[in-house]
Amino acid sequence: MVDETEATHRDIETEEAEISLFDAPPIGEQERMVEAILFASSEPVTIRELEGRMPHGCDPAEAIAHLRKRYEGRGVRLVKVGEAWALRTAPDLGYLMQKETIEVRKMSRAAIETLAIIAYHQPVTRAEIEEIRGVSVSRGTIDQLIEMEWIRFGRRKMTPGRPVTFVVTQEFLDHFGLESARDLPGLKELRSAGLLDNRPPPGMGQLSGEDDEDDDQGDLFIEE
Amino acid sequence: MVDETEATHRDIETEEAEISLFDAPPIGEQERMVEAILFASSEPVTIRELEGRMPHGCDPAEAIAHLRKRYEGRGVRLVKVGEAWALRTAPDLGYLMQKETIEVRKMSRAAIETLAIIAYHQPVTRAEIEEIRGVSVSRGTIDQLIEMEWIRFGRRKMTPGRPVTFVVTQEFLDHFGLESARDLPGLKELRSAGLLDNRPPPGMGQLSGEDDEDDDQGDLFIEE
Amino acid sequence: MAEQQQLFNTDRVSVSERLAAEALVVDVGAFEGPLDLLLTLARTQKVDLLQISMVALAEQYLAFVEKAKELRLELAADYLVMAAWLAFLKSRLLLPPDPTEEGPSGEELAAHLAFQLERLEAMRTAAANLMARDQKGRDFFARGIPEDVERVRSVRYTATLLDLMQGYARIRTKDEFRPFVFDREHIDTMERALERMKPLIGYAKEWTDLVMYMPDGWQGDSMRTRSATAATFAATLELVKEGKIELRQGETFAPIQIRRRAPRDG
Repeated sequence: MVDETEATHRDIETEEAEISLFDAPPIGEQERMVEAILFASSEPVTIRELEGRMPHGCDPAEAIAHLRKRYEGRGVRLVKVGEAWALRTAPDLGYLMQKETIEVRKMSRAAIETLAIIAYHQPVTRAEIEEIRGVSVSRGTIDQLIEMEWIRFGRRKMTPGRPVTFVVTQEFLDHFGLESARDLPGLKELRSAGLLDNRPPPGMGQLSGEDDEDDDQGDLFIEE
Repeated sequence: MVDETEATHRDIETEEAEISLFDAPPIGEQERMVEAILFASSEPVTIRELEGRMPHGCDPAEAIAHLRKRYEGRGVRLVKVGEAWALRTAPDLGYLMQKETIEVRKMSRAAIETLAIIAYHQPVTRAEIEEIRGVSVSRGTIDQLIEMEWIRFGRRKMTPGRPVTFVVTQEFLDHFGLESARDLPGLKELRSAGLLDNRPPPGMGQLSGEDDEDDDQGDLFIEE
Repeated sequence: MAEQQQLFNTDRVSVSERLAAEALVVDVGAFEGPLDLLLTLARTQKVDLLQISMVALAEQYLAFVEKAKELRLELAADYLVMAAWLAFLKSRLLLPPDPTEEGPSGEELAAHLAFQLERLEAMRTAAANLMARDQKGRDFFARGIPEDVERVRSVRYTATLLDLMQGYARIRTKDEFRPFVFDREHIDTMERALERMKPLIGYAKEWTDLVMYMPDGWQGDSMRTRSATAATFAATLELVKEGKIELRQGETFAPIQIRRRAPRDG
């Protein structure tokens, strides 16, 4: 579809200038074009560039004048930046834009793994997290997750020492688009979705437990 | 900060309605605010979020209705995306935007069909997708769609094995310019033709209840 | 059989359609499974999918498979499974129904296949319609310069669901995977079973039921019984491999018995 339009566009270019003058879209249409280009562009656009992008015979300067008027007093305004033009939100509404200013950083691997264990095994104690990860969990990791409001303290465990447990929050479910932690896919599903190596690791999917050296043996008990 | 706004909001609610009426900016001003917020964001913004960012007493839904009218026929349009709103350039002007065009990752036929099946049958399990396509869903297809943020995990199905389901996302709706999944082209016709039914093969029970293990001791020794 | 097929083909399928079907053969890799192939073949019948002749379609498919074999093209197993099923369906449709026979009738099976084909085609069309829609980043565009006014520097850490699941998968598939500490009491291992059995098998001159070698106190709780049974059986196989014992089972589900193997047999 785009190709077709392009073709027509090129045809017009090859014809005489006077013809393309007649072809030039009405100014209202040109205004729409400028509006769309300025909106989608990632930087201010010069009149010259507008001219290059719009059909022949267009008068971007004229269209800009109309558009500028249209946006007067609106939440958005058309401003000149050097030799170029850009749409910007009205300065008096800047206070509404606070939410946009947060710097987003990727979580550390340790934090992701800890979070995953809590999500899959909640309620889970710190000792259990360490048992599963095989390394100790730093204080900062837990703190960070709590501060993000992705985990919170759960019920204490009824075991010696009555350790606290961790569970995930509603905030966590919202962020990851989950209805409940039970909706997290299981290992089998992770594997079939291609998120896991297909090779069943030793000790998985079989009842006889840990580290057997013999692969054939293990296979007997893998239901697939 | 959100807490603060909420607290104030609650205070007002307890007071007389007419006071909060005086507090709220005029609707024209609210329209400017919504315009600025939507304009500044490349992602759709929910009414709830608008409410959180605008002064209390505002009615973003009302402001949106006004704004939508204002942008009718312009180069930029106000569109609904699921539960959120966004400004997007008019599709008929796409040809002006070659410079902004993003190279969409090439999708395989399998990925496209899988996406369509998820969109039209959601929430749908992997087994159901495979039943419809008559082939297994290859490794990476689901992965790719999740990575593109076009699908996500939905609620688990209440059938044996409680398989996870897939549903389409807001990003999917945004990408294809859909207000909601109900607006998928031809959905009604497909439904009334019975083509979205989950019809089990004759002589078979439920389709999705494959892999539940029997509690029978004997099963332990059956290789599959 | 092949002869009969040829006859059917000339009767019902025009030359051009046969050529089309042959063209398909060369391109077998292009099909996404047997259902896709069937749908393509069905289209050559040029009728409404619901009115399609399943017998003719089955023949077309079988002819395709034959041709592929002739050309020595590798066909995946599921294509052959479908061929077998279609041959069965065809016989059901052609033969008068046997009232004593169990299961769905040929017509029911044919109707379901027609439904599957129609549904697949509908989804194909839907997919095409979807992709033909105006798309973001191609036909319409989001704001090019999302604005950050008033840079209040606050760092937020984030992760995607994919990160989370991959993180979890990474942990659970570590080579040194260890099960939960609180699960362990319910798990018997092959090593333990071997330790238990090795000193005992010397006494097994006669055939002895394997159940005798189960650890004490592991019956009753089903989870523990399963684990112990599996471990004991695994240990038994290990001992058989080492040539220390023999193993027998009268029939499926009959008790499994073991006996010490005489040293001279080794």
